[in-house]
Amino acid sequence: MGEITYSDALNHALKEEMRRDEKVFLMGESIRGGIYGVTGGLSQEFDKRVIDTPLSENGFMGAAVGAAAVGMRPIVQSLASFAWVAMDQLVSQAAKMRFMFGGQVNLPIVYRWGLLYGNNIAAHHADRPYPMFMNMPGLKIAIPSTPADAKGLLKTAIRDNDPVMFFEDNNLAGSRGEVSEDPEICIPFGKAEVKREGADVTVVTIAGTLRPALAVADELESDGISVEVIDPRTIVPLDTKTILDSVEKTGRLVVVDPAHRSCSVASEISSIVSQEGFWSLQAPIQRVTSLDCHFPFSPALEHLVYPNEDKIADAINLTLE
Amino acid sequence: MGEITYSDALNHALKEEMRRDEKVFLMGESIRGGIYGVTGGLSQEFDKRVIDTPLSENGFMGAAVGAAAVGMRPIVQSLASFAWVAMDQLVSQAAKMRFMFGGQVNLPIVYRWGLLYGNNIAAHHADRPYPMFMNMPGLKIAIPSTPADAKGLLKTAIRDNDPVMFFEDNNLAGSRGEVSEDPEICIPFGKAEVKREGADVTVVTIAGTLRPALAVADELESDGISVEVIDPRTIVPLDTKTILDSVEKTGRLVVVDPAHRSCSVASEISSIVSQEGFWSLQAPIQRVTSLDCHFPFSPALEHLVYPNEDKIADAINLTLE
Amino acid sequence: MPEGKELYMLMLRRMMLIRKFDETVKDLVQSAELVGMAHCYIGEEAVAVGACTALRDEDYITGNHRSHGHPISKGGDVRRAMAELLGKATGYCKGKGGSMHLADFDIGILGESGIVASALPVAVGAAMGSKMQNTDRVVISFFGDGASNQGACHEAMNLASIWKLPVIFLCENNQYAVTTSFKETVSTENVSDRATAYNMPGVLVDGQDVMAMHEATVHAVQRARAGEGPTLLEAKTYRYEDHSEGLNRILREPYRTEEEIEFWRQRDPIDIHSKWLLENDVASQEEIDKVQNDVYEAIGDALQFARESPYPDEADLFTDLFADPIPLR
Amino acid sequence: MPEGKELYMLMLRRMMLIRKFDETVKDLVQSAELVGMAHCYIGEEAVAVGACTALRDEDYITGNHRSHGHPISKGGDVRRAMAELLGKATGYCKGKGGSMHLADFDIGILGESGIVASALPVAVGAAMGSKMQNTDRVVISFFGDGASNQGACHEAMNLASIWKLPVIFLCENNQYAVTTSFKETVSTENVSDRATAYNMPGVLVDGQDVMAMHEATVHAVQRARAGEGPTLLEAKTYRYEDHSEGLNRILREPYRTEEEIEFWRQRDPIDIHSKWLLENDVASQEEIDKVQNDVYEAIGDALQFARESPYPDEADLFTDLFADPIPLR
Ligand SMILES: Cc1ncc(C[n+]2csc(CCOP(=O)(O)OP(=O)(O)O)c2C)c(N)n1
Ligand SMILES: Cc1ncc(C[n+]2csc(CCOP(=O)(O)OP(=O)(O)O)c2C)c(N)n1
Ligand SMILES: [Mg+2]
Ligand SMILES: [Mg+2]
Repeated sequence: MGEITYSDALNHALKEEMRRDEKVFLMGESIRGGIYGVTGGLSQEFDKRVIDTPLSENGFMGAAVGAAAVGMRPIVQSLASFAWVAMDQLVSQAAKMRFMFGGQVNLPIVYRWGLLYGNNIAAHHADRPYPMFMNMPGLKIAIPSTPADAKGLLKTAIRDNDPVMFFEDNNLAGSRGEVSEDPEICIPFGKAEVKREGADVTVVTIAGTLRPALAVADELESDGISVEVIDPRTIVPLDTKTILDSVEKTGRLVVVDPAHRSCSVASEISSIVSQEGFWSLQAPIQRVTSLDCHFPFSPALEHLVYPNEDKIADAINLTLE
Repeated sequence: MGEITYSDALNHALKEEMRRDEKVFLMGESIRGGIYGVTGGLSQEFDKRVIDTPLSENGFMGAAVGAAAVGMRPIVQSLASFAWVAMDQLVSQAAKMRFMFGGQVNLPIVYRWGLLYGNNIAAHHADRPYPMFMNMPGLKIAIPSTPADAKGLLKTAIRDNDPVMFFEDNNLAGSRGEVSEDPEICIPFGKAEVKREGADVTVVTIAGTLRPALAVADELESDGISVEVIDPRTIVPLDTKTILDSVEKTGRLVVVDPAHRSCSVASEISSIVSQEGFWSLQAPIQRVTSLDCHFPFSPALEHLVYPNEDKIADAINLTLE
Repeated sequence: MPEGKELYMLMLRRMMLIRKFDETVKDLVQSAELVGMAHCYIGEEAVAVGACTALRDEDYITGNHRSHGHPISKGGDVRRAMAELLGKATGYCKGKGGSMHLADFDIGILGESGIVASALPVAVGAAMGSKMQNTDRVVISFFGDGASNQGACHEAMNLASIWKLPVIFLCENNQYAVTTSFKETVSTENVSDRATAYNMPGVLVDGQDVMAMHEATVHAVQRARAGEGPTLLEAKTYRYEDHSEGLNRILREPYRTEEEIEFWRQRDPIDIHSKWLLENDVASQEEIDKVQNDVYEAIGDALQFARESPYPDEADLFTDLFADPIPLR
Repeated sequence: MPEGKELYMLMLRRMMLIRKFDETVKDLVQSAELVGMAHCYIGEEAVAVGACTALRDEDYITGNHRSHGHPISKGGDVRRAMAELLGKATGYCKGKGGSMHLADFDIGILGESGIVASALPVAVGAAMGSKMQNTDRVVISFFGDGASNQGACHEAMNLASIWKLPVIFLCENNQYAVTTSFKETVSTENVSDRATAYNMPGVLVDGQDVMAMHEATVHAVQRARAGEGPTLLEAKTYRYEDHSEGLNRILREPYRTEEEIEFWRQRDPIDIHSKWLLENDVASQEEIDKVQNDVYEAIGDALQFARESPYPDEADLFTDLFADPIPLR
């Protein structure tokens, strides 16, 4: 055990799995130089299994499907905002192929998507498309928020036989945490983690919003408010039971999601709980999301769009009114 | 006034608006021949303003943005399942351009998307991506369910100065209804219509699910259950007030949406009502959606995925338990 | 792999199988026994048959919406294909795919894509996999003249070229995309002219001549197996039928002339090959007739099999979405 | 449009403006006064300046992430550009766009796209609009060697060709996409070799020579205005800086040699043009120095303007998303 960064945790997962199974290989733009952190050192060890691609996301993300269909286990690296140019291969091929062909083929692919937002990166680089992929059957979706989850979930994703959309929150890249060095530790999909126990309000967080939520929870503790914080870790499959059990206990729910509000994961979790946990709820569920507005570049505006500690605290207080 | 089909209503809207404003033009694949119904006869009258394109959706849907940016008013025709190949231009350009450039440019574009599903068309042609577009700021979204709405909303869409995603439910193509011949009748965006008044349960329907919902409402009438049916008609902007007012009256809500369940419009409406109408609700909100599973081709399976009268009736009954 | 007479007769048989299969499809659509959409390959049989007979069983193909000719050419089972078209549990995809989505991974048929040009990147990936696993398997990706204008086509060809992958891009130029002539949508005279943009050979082939198709493909396959990279083959061909069955009913104006259709019917691939077999004393008329009869029987049998097969069960809906399943919502 | 000495001095001025603008950007990134990402155009100035000086004010351009050179070349206001980079309300996009998204619709700058190759279809549409409105406005779309491998590029070029649209596709081949050499990603020797795939002229130009760039563009513009359709110009050029400012810090291995960088520095576009001005007695060293000083002043002034400008207000967040607004949620 040792404290390592989120980026290094991902790097270790890649390295261990590439050592374990030579069918695993990596594709992406300028990844051999390790410019985006995570892949550093891999091209030295695995050489031909780390492939720099042209700027042809639709092409190489589709090639991943073909390679997987004939027995390889590709891992594709990109930024979430570049998913749009590749959408057809992700949806028409990766998500649909197995079902459409009656289960004839497994597609063990991991698409690793960097999430940039909150860093003055402007609208063209700030997308958080996981709610959209959640609306598309056939894709599993993981979004780790700690180094340990990053490593454990990525390993599971690589070993899984289905296409996995793996979202890496770049705001967490340098964050540190304890991570096991045991190469067999994988975190199963569909198991939420209670990141902090509490009795009064349940807060479910997606991606990087775990940290501000924990900070708020610590603060409210001193006001005598006990906040339970849950990270679903994977949204497909979604561990509704852990969330519902918590709401049964607290009677109150806030969902925090950096995606835009409409049709977000926050909407989905809210609608599940409002249906299945209806009789437990003692107050309206609050959603804290990004506004339905693009991320503006200006440092004066950007933070207004994004969930933050104040908004989370306000939402918690609303449920307690 | 006369009874015309949904397809003809759309055709009339196009014709009237193309006569009214010569900046309006049409682009799409094999539309001059009128093969997809709606555009029949337009190439004869408007010739060069009806353009057959190559199979390059990303290219010509982006060209619509450029043409709009320099003063034209393009209407683009396609099927919803072909949005994936054009996603980058729809998201990165159509949806983001105006905001990103600080409001310098108007983009009066209508993207007309045929929705095919429920007709054994299989997974590659059965997409209903409007919930995904609802998660992307910058796009208005209309989904008419009657001939009158089809005409009135399409006219509004064409006159609107923003990009509009206009979804046409092909299951309704031949359905008939009264449609005004007055070329100045436009239906404003953001105004839901109460399609049927009722007192016990509110049913909100999206697209073609209006018809089975109305049928169920008629049937339940005889059991003494009074169902109010509301069609939001546009989901961006969404008329939450009409829905909330209705739920305040009925205390019960069923949302029917042919999209896949997770992060659907049904999820969004459910989460809005469960928050803002919390104290009115007397029972859990029910969602009737397509399952989170692709549409199978087989006639033996397809209908199992899709909302239908039985499922709607069951959901209504659940809210009354 | 068959050679000589065996090969030539196999070509005849497969072309006839496709013809009869699709004529049956026409009838089934007309009688509404077949629901959904169906795109017939009638008139284009020599293209896929000439090409696929240059492949080994373990080689791969990908196809498109005009979707029955490719798998049958690769040795696909007409019973399972027909059952799929009728949505039966015994179909290739257990009824989940239907006409536009046939696949048989056991014999390298990696599937047809209903989204135009969408299978090209997949084909490139299969070739990557083949190369990375040090097999010498090659891939043929079938696509139309219309598909050639998709961005996916550009990306796929460039990737295959820079990585010297064993792919053959086979453009079936039947000259129309639905009602739109390729002359109005493709900026070059031939689709194969674009090969230079990817530094690969571009070869124009008579798509009505199965022998020519075969020969051109053999060369491209050799090149691919030798690690020399991809080839763009363009088969000039023609479809006799509507774009999809029944479409002409709703067409306001004809987009091609009766003369043009007749011209191409005079260049029927089955006739041309039959004549060649006779003129070169490869086969007698009786032998040809026997193939015809066999094929009629095979398709009759396939139809019967399909009709008698059960539909999938409700429970089948909940399988096949994931290999490592999760609860469905 | 300026000609003769006026033109040549304008070229010098604009190149120097870009150079100084981007040197200032470097400093601002280093001191963290400029947040977000910034891609410098230093070394490539002759490309956009040579090209845009062949345009009229009412002609259009679209650009990409390497985003300061294009608008300045088209006559954009460095004050508003700099203010945008600092996220100020007086910026071109009121601070909403930032470095990668400059636009000035009043003088035909239709905007820069952060998504690689995404502006090409937009450029084609502007050309469509120009043609449909019977103006003779032309469009230049700037894109990189990396961008040339995107499907959007293929679709845009084919559309422009079949519809004979007044577009110039100007590939700034600076030979790398981030750290990846174009030799490993583009299957032809030159990007302009691909022009044949679209039946349009493909012209290779020395991108360090502003006069050559200008001349080549003048020809392409003439062709476009005459209704003869698009041209693909490829400027061979080089960026001196990191792909984006600060990126090299996290680079594990160098991807280009010091010698290569030095080779290209010896072919500096501003030096080449200055020398040409002197050798041809177009301008004296004093005149050149004066332009340099003016430019320093202009950029100093722009920076001061940007610094002193107010940030946008909270309320500004809720504007500009829609022309016909709706309540924001
Ligand atoms: C991306 C996409 N756009 C449009 C369609 C609708 N469509 C199906 S087939 C077809 C024409 C295809 O033409 P071509 O590639 O030449 O093949 P052909 O039908 O002539 O064999 C069209 C427009 C589609 N399936 N996918
Ligand atoms: C679709 C997409 N993929 C990847 C990126 C990330 N990216 C930004 S610039 C760049 C390299 C572009 O290279 P090139 O087109 O040659 O332009 P240059 O930077 O050399 O001027 C990459 C990979 C992006 N912005 N958009
Ligand atoms: Mg065709
Ligand atoms: Mg470059």
